[in-house]
Amino acid sequence: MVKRYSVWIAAPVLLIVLPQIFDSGFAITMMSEMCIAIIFALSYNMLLGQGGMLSFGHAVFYGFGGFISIHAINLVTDDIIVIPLELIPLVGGIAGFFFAILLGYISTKKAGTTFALISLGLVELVVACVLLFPSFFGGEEGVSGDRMLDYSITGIGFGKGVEVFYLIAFWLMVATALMYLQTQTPLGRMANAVRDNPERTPFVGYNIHLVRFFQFALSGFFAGIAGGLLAINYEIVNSEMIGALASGHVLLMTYIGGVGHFFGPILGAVLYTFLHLTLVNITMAGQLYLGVLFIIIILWAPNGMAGILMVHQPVWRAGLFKELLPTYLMALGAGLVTFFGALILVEVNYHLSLSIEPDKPMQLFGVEFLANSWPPWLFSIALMAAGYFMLRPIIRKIGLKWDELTQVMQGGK
Amino acid sequence: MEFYVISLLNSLVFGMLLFMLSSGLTLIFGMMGVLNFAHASFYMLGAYLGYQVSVFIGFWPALVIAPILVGIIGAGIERYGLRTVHKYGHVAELLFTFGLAFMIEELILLIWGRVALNYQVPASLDFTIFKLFESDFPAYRVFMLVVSVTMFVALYLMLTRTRTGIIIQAALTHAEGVGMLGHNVPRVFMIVFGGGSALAGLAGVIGGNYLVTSPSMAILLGPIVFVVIVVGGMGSLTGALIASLLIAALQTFAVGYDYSLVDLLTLFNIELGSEPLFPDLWRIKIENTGPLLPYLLMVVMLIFRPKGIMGERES
Amino acid sequence: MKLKSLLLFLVGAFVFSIFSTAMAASGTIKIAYIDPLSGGFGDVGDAGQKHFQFMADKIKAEGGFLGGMNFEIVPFDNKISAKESLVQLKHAIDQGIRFITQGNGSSVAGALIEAVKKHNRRNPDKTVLYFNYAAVTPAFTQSKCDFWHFRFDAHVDMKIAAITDAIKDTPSIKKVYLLNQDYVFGHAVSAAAKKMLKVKRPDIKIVGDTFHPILKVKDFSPYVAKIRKSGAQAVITGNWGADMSLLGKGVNESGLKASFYTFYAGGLGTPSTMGKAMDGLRQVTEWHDNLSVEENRPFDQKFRKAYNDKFSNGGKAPWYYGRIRTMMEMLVKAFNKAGSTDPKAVAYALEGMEHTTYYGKVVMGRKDHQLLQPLYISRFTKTDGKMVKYDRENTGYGPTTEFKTDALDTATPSSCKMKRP
Amino acid sequence: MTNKIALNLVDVEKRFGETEIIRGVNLAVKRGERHAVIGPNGAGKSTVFNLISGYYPLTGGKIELNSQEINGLEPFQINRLGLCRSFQVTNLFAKMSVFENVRCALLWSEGYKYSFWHLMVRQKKLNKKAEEIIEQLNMSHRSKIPVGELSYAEQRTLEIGITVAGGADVILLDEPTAGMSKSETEQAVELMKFVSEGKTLIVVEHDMGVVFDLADRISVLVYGKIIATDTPDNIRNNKAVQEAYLGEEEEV
Repeated sequence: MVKRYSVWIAAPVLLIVLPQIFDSGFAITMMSEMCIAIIFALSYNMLLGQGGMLSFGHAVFYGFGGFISIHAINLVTDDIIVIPLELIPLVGGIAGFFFAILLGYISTKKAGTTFALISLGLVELVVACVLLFPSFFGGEEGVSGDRMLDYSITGIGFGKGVEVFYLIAFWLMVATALMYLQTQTPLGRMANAVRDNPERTPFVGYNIHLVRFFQFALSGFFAGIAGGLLAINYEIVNSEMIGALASGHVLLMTYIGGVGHFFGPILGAVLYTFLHLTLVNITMAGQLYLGVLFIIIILWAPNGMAGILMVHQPVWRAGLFKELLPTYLMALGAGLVTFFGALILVEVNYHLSLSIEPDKPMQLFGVEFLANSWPPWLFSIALMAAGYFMLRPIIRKIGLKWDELTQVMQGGK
Repeated sequence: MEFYVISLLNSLVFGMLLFMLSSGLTLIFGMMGVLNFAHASFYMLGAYLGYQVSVFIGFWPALVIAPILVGIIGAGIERYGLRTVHKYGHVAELLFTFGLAFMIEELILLIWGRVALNYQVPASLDFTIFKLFESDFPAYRVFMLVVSVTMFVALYLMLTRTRTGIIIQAALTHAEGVGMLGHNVPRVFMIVFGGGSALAGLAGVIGGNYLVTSPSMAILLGPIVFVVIVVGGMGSLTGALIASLLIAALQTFAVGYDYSLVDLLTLFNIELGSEPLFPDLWRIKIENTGPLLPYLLMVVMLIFRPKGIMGERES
Repeated sequence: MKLKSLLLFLVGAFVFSIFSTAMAASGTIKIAYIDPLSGGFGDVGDAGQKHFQFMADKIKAEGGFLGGMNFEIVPFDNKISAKESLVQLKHAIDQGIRFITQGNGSSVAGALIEAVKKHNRRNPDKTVLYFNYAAVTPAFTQSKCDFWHFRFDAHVDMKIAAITDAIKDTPSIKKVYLLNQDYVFGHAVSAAAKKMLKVKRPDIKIVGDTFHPILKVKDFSPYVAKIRKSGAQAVITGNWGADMSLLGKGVNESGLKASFYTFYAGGLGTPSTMGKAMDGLRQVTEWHDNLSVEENRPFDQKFRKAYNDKFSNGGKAPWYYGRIRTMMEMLVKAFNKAGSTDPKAVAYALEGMEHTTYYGKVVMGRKDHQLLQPLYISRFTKTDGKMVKYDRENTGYGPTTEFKTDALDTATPSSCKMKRP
Repeated sequence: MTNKIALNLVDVEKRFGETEIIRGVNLAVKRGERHAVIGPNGAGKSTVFNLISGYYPLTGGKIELNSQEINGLEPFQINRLGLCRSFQVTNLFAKMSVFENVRCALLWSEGYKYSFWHLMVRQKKLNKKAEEIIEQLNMSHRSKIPVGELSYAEQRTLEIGITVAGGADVILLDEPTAGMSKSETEQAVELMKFVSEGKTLIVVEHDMGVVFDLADRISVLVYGKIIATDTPDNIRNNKAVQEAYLGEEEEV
């Protein structure tokens, strides 16, 4: 019993402690963005992972949640309505829910590629509307507001980033708990059923269109909450939040995290946001690394990071993980050698073609060298070759070890 | 009158360029069920390779070499990438091409840099072929038309007269059956994917200098190609042709109409108050809806006729 | 399983904190350059960074300011996204950076003005000053003006004032066509042009006022056909990037003879994609390649050459932002005048500052923080080795001045009501 | 009279493009009857099931369930009117456990609709009922296992279980014993007898042993038409049936 609820106790403690340890403005911003991304990715996984609906337009509901929230904030500032800031995310959620109902009924009639294409078309339409309706969307500049409202339940001013982080963290816990519970309800289960077997579901009495539609609407609700939180965090909402790019980001993070498990998108959102925000200031090749990570996941780990972890669950339970560990460590070592080889090659190339002064020496891990000299090239190719030749037998060995363990575990039954 | 004739000609040129792009995509979708998000990236690759080859040995060899290179790259990606994810289903395949589009753009940035290329129309085609009313009609547009029509005819002949073509046609309608007849389906897939990529590459070579060759060209043209194949009917070449021309015409001609809802109301002698509800809605002119129309068409089509104009089956 | 994600997070946060705690070296003033360095606008941001870097190096070589201090340009990639810019702003503030500069995208500039304003109000001990070198929405120094924001580029109304002054002096122009991108900036160009033409040349007819979707049009020939149909002798357009290139190509192909008054025909990367379509286009800028020839300023020619040798990638991306030079020179003066590196003191020093450039006097508006500087309308023609000595981006076409407005003449009435700390 | 008929097909036709698959089928199944549909391969047996269950739209004719016309209704609507079906090819929710499969099949009939406010673990009655059904299927020990890992016969058994779980009173089973061994078939027949107690059962089956053991009446479908409907004994002796069907079967 304690074990079952331990995650739900540990997570809030962690959320309270973290900003006390990492208290720089950027760290707070990053953690806030991570929490928002988690809600957004989990809401996306209600579609992709649980409902089998691949959407390219989920940011529409996120964006509408954001726009309505920022308008609500401005209305409160102008003393037209009274909503405490703590409840603004709920406004965003209701907005997301409303637009999901509006757009969802027609788009959930079909699943699969048709659904994906409709979502793609809708997002383009909404983006086109952003520029056509500047009085709502604020045109290119977007709509900004001031989150320091006169109304607050808690009496917190929300001027400081860390105060906003705690608000976001609170909503993160609420939204995550609700979304988790939703998977345990009849609708959540039937969404799984529709995903697994849309052919059979009508013959147990369910209208698959409506199952998808309700799932879609709820997912829009949570995306709207995330959007409302984003509006509070940045105090500005503009077209980039509603567009195809934002939808693409949430797809990437969810898939990298793993669509097959509830906690997958959490891993994905944390890792992706971290990489997305930090790589950009470390390397010019950030986009490339993210793209490679995505492709590697698709090619070799279709269930994402969560999938990789869960494959090991039975081994871990059987107490056999230590059998795998040595080979894994070897693979990690060889993998790192290959990775560093590739990394040097990529960085050298980026430096040569995209840095502002390619002829100047570049720095990598504290070592300074000239990109257009031969040693880094030779070194990187040597590393990659060495890594490759080390990896091949190790991967074979891992395969053999797995076969062995599977037999042991089945024998044990 | 002048406006209509010129617009008609121009929409024909642009429509055929669109068709060149979408024909490959629709064939790939029809055969393999893969919605290739990276298709416009092959178009971009074609433009860049076309530029590079034409810098070395001139435009005319580039016209042949660049599409072949793109085709080989495409076939390689099918063989070593797409085939691996095939077993995980269409969603994984689609996401793979999604990631691929991302990677191709990064690689192009890496090789050719961020700045748009100075890729110009070759001197031998850079003249005015005829005068239409007062406007000059550039020879290059005629050339583009010739290339795209030639390509259409060649593709048509290939599909109806050659063995591979007939297998492809059969696979378009009865994907499962072809494998049973003992054909090497993976190889056919590779040929189709490579061929489709090559067509996109060709569109890039002749479209890159006519339009702009820059790292964002794929993103700018990508979504519209999807519209074409959806509206035309996935897997249908004729549908893609009709839809390409239709969408090009739609976008070209919408420019000519600067009426808004206010004008419509004025027609009925209704005057709008000074502060109407939804102030933006009333001022939108037809000409501004140009980019919106294709997507509207696509969504409406998907909802009411998912088969598209000429499609044989739903996606 | 959750534990694993937390571990990952902690490791990540640790790595990050190492990066972020790199302290500023004493004796340098860091300027955060927040602009796109990747993605579709990466080329423009990249060129801007090189301009700033070049000026920082030059200032260092000349002995710096405040007794040997120097500028260090710290690039932050914002992917031309407002949201990412705000994250990068936080990042910059964490690193102790108190001065930021940005130019591309009104959406980004608007977000930064707001964010800097709020930050300074909430953290009066850590104020930040923002120098805008290229975002031209008039409101930024009018209704939305702010003490912490300085603009070194002429805004839309000022550029249109210059263009309409030039048109005023050209009696052959009777019909004008306005073609702009359908978003805030395009609408501002159109509105300003209509308003000013009405005052300056009431006889001119606006025969078209078209907005086209931004960055979506692949073929401008229908628009060109429309312009031809209207019989306009002059076209005013604020188009930039691909929208400018494609428009130029369309005009060139169809042989349309109207005069094109543009904002950005010479904009970074645009000429190289237009090639010979550059011929005859006009631009309004504060500096252009052949100004030094026309005004006989050999030092400026040397400056241009020094930059191009170092950064232009074989002439493909030559010096463009004359105002970045003005801005950096003025900053040196402002730091010296303030005698401190406190943003507030620097801001007060900048207000109302006069400065003499190679091409006349410039003044930083005391009330609205808008720089007044001379504006030139120049026309692109084939280089002839004499007055048209330098071309733009290796196209073989270079600008020659047709019309000049003095700094003070560019001033437009401002509705700015600034609150000063 | 009519209220004794559970399922009534009148002149039912189905064309796919030019091809006519079902050419005017008339069939009346009495309430409480166990009815088998037999016929050679390609006769259209599965198509008839697909038409009845609303999977395909009709080209002509009508279908009545308990005197109510059901052609044109969606499958889920027909299911809610009390008709359920199984599939020829095993068609389960592959990623879920046996227990989850049965529970999903129960949800609608237990009145949960699209609820997202009931937690499944708390629904004692629902869970108990699911366990009971699994016990009837003799699969209690396999309850937690994902159905993808079950043996073929177990999957077929579960297929029947899911079909009847919702409590429909007209049950359509499409080749329930296909691919089973002899002993497995016997068990399946016992199960079918048990679950169809007091209900109407219509079954498509190739195994004549099963058919003659189970059915009260048999219809013979040949090339999209029913050539005979009668008791097992009469069918066995029917000349036309022997010629058209049994004869051919022997040849095969």
